[in-house]
Amino acid sequence: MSDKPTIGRRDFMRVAATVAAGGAAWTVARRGDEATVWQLDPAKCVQCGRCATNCVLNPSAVKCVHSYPICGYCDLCGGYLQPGAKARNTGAENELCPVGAITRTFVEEPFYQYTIDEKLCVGCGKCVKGCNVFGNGSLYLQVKHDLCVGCNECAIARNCPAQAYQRISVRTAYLLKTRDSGSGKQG
Amino acid sequence: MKLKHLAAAALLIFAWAHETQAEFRFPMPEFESGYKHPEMNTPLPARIPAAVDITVLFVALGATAWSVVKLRSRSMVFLIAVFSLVYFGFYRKGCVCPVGSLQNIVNALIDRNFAVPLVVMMFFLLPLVFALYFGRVFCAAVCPLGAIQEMCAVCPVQVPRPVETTLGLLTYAYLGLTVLSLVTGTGFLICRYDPFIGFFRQGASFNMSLVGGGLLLIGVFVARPYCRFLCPFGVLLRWVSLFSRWHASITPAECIQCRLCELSCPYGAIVVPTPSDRPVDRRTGAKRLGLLLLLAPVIIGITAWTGMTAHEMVARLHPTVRLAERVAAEERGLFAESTIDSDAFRAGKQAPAELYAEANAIEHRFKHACAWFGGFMGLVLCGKLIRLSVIRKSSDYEADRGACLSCARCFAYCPVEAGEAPVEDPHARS
Amino acid sequence: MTRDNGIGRRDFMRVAGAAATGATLIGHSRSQAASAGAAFRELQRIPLTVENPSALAVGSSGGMYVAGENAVVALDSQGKETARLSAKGRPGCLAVSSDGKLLLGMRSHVDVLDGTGTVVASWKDLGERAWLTSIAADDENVYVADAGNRVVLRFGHDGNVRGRIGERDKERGVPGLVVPSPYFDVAIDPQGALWVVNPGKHGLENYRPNGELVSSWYRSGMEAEAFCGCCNPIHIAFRSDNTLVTAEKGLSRVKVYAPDTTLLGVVAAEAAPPIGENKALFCNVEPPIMDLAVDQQDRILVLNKPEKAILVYEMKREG
Amino acid sequence: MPGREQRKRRFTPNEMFWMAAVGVAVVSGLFSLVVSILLIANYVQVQAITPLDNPELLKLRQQLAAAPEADKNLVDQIRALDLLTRKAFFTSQAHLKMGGYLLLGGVAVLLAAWRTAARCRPRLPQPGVAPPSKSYWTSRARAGRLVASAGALWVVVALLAAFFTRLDVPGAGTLPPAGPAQVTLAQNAENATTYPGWEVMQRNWPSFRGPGGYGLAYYTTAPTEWDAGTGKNIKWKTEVPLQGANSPVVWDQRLFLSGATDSVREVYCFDTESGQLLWRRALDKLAGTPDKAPKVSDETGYAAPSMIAHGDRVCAIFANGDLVCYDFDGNLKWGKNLGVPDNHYGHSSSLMAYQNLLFIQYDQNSNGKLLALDLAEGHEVWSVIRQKISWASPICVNTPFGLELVVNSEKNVDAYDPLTGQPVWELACLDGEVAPSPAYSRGMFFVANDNATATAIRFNPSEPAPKPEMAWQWDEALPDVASPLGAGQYFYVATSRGQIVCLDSSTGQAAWGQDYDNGFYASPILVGDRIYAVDRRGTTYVFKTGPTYELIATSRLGEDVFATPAFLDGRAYIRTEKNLFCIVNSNGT
Repeated sequence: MSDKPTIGRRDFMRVAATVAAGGAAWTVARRGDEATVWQLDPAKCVQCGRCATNCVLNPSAVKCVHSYPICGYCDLCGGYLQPGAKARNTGAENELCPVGAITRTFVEEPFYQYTIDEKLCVGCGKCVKGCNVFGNGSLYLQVKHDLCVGCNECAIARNCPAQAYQRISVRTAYLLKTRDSGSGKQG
Repeated sequence: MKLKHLAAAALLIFAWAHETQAEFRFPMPEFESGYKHPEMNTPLPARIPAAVDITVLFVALGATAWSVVKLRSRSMVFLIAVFSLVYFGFYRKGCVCPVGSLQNIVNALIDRNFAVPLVVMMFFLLPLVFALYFGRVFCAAVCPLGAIQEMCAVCPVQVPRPVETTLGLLTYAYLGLTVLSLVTGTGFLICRYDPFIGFFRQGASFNMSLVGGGLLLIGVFVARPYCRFLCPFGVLLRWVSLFSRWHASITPAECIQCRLCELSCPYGAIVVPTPSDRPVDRRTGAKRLGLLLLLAPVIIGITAWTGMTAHEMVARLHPTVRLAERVAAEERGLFAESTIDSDAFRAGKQAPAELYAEANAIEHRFKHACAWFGGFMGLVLCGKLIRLSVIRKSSDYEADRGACLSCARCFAYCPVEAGEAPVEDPHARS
Repeated sequence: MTRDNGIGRRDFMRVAGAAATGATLIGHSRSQAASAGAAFRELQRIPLTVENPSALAVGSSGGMYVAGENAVVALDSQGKETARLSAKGRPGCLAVSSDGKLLLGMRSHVDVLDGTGTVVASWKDLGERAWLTSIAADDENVYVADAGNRVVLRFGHDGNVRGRIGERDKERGVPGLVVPSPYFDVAIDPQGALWVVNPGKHGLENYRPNGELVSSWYRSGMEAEAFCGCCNPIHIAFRSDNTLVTAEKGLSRVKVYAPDTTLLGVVAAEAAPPIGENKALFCNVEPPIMDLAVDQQDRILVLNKPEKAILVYEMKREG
Repeated sequence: MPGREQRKRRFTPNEMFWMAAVGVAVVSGLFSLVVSILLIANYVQVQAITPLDNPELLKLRQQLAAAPEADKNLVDQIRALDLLTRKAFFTSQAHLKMGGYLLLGGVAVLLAAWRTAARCRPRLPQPGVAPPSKSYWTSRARAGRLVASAGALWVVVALLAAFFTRLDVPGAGTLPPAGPAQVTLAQNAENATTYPGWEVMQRNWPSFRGPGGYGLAYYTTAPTEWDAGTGKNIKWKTEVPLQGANSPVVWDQRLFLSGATDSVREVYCFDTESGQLLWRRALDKLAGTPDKAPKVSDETGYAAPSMIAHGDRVCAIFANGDLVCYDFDGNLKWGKNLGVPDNHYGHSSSLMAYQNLLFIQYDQNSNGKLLALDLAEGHEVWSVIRQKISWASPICVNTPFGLELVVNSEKNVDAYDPLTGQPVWELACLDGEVAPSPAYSRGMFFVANDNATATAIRFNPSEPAPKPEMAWQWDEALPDVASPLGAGQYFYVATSRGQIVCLDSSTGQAAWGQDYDNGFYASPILVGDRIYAVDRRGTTYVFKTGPTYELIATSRLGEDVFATPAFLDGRAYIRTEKNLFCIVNSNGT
């Protein structure tokens, strides 16, 4: 800011205030904090369904993700099939997902792969609940950062009954369930 | 919502990751077909570097100041407003805005561990610094909330002064509530009740969209209702702008008292020359003022006490308090159904007694905070009354430095402006 | 139920809820069992002093052993604690050999403890992938279920591996074990035959010690006779009359099957969640039933982790 | 506007521009209006059908799950409806998005056109005619008044709101169950005694009808079947030396009973494991004990009130007004005579205790009192005058408005604050010689007496203080001795004529009624989801709670029973006319 050298008391005060503000900004910048993003901790999530309804975006920026290494690749999948499903096919009467966002592909006897179509997923967490009750919990919700607008105060976080939302470093950005590297070696 | 998560985030993530190692170590099935599982798609946010935002903000503020003070061009100001609306509003989705950054700053003052990124700090400080030199140029054309309302203010009418003054009290109440909710850990009220951000990102709750739409509709006639009667950041800008160095002036040179600009300002920000015939003599006025000054502590005391008394109602803003109340009522059998929140609470480890204790502690915090808030409102009330009874003499038509949004509408009404070819710096004469 | 009947949530939990797996289930099981023929009731609840109880076994003298965090406790048949041995870590499974030694299954190896808690032998580590979930022992062999490698290992009492059971073998007609999660049980029936749970296929397989598949039966579904979810049953045990007791996760149920695999009765069962039920539920809920055993009076012992207790059930005589 | 006659008038380009702009503005304005109405309609519609949680679809799914086989018809229906709802959902999403953009575009065009129109016809500055002197000062004064009145309004509204929206979160320690298990009274440092909290109380059977005295057992494992003839499930049976109508109370391993004749009054302590009589204390003459016992009816007897066991104290009261307190080893801690009650059948109200207080409902024909004595010393802590006589017992229950001690008497139901004796509410709805005690469930009380009416009392939870309202009344099968029982949604009444009725607490309608061979004097008790009712001939009926009658078991003792049984972990204790039975789950725990 260019300021003509003046002798007025007010001018002096103004410059002083500007310098103080700049100093404050400098101090803050030096605190070394980095950008953060909102993310939900699947260990705390209770699948209440608010991620689907409370996001400022429509459909929500929260989507179901699938940690394949944890998945059991089961035929009878609690996240894919209705609890009382009479058959294990893709019929609407058997599928749990209300928008049909999970696809089931045969891998080899007796394993099936389940894939989430994020374009369709609304983040309601119904499959997450099914997978957690009956399965390994490989399906869970995450905030997708290509969609999230990064509100100052996340509208879902505010309404999360389990306080599962927190700000985390933008470098990690996700709270994923993963196996540790040690068991990755397969025989 | 707890806002203190940030500091603990690193620790939490560490602890979590640690736990997961034990939980999810179970090996995958062995596939004979050589199946390889797809990788998870975890895109990182495509964020524009903070420097870009800060630079754009600085340039926009500078351009507005230049347009208002030097160029004296309403069209230019309007164009910058359009740009701001597009960039800060629709492109950057209205977040972080300087209005909201106020909360981050206040929260950082309360909670040492709450980090404020540089971009947020700059968004807070730059408009204030500019206000200190050029008046509220930020409001004029840079603020996306102001810009969207400016677009809608097509045929503004003047609000009667008394109403304008009284409604203006709301901004202080909003500011007070914002700080109160931060002090009590309730959350970011400004963000929660931002009426226009829903338009920027093409998605908001139905109710907020209605409120936003309604405000814009009103704004067609009562220009910028949010800025004038609600915006809490506006309060700070108003205070700072009072001391501005090169504030916009209605006329580029000497005021010729033609009164043409009198009705040009939709914001009631033009100070008219004080008539010489006082209805009350100086002594009566002084007596009234003295009485008011004596009464001020009493008024502040009453409002503080009122705030304290009303704290239980305000405490319901806090989700924990609401939950505790709900859980207690359910325990006593007042509700047959449980809510998602109470279900989640019961699924957790906390005992009701602990929740009640927590809620009681929060309520206690509210008690203090509400008393302060009440006192603050009393102070504002007294300040307004005192300001109304102190007559500051002005002889020309000039901008009220606090209320003026530097929108540059009045310039066109000044015949001096029209008559002079090269515009002289009106402040050149000291 | 008696919700809100006076004093508060805790009472409600205890009086009416009894924490999801406990006494309230009796009522439920009664109605279900009526159709299935045999009725069971909870006799007793033996509180435990070990943290995170994870495994339960009944000794030849009728005493019970419960393994938990850093400890194994011995209880008499009435549930009174008679000894407390210290152990390292969290054992995943436990068996008592006929000579009274404790076979304690850790994550990837087996420790053999004598009656005083001294580790007399520590068998070879089975590697990174190993995840031991169950041990069964007869006079000859010790069968160890390794969920990680999807195999049952046959050990001698000396700790040497003698054979691998249950790996897919088309020539011998062994279908292979499907173990999607670390729940995988083995048991020896009163005739001495080895039964292995194939949780992914919702059934049991009967093997000879040499790994030859004798018979198998599978049943998937939500109904009472079948096993639901991705991997069930999680635990099995045999009563002296050759009836089979099973425990399930997901929908916590304990059931008894006749030797001809017809359902004899439901010991305790959680009501199936109604379709569309959307209650808040925490993730990664461990199944409450950690282990299952049958004692010498043919009572069914269920190790319940959240209750930190052994729930004792008995078949009603008059049916 | 130019007049109609000037049709042929030529427009200047500026005017034409203006007209075009106005036209565009009107069109785009209408367009925006229509789009926003459609958007709102879309929202309302989607809200109404909730595509992702369509209740109709849910119902079909439930039907399918309940069916043993997949019905093809049903499957087709589900598929069709699922497709429909998904279509509705995604179309509404698309509409929302599209509508949003259209509205944005429409409004942008509208604003641009409007502005252009306004630019073509600029408003000229219209300065006021007169100098603004007068309006200047009036406006200023008005502003001052308006600001001041806004401030005043603010204060008034805040105060009113504060008054009407009290926060209702229990404070620390006001809820007994939430508090610590032990409450230490340190009034008298050397004599400091710890008293059991609710947590401990409910694990025992401290008083008539269990903890709090409203008929709710903590343990749910009580036996359902037994037979005195074959000895099935009977762990032990012990003869009780002297008769009494009082019911067993149990604390840890001790069970207490009292018995009396016109001349002897005794307290017994039994071992719950063996049934052995551990100690037996005959009361000495206390200060004020009359030489001659008052006249009592045969059915009431001299030891009708049940004792109280509380921590390490056990108290008993007898028909002549003798009140004694022993420790668990049978050492007399204190004793006094409360004055011979003026009671034509004989005093029969049982004792109740909470924290350090012992409550005695000492209702009589004249000079009735409700007393709270200090359990440790026996001195009076508070007392209130009672107008009418009764034979009912107090219950101590935690209501939405706090802990209340609720007592029945002729005419009235009264509730008091147990700690201070302050009356909390009262309702005149009883009549006659009241012996049944109140029942409580889910914030409602239920009182009944034979030859009168039964009344359910409810409270408006939003009121700051409890204000009783009669929810409904019932006057068919009414109890004479046995107290009604509240269990969840229902109230149960067992009558002396052998009826049991289940009443829906919300409607007052009988869900079911059942006749039995003999009348009930013992009060029904809730154990888990089962209700135990023992008739006068010693037959116990166990039935399920709920709107349908489902008898689980019938068991006989073959001896007359007046006393209400006690239920603990896997056990039941029943006092018959002469004996005390301990009944266990088979295999004996």
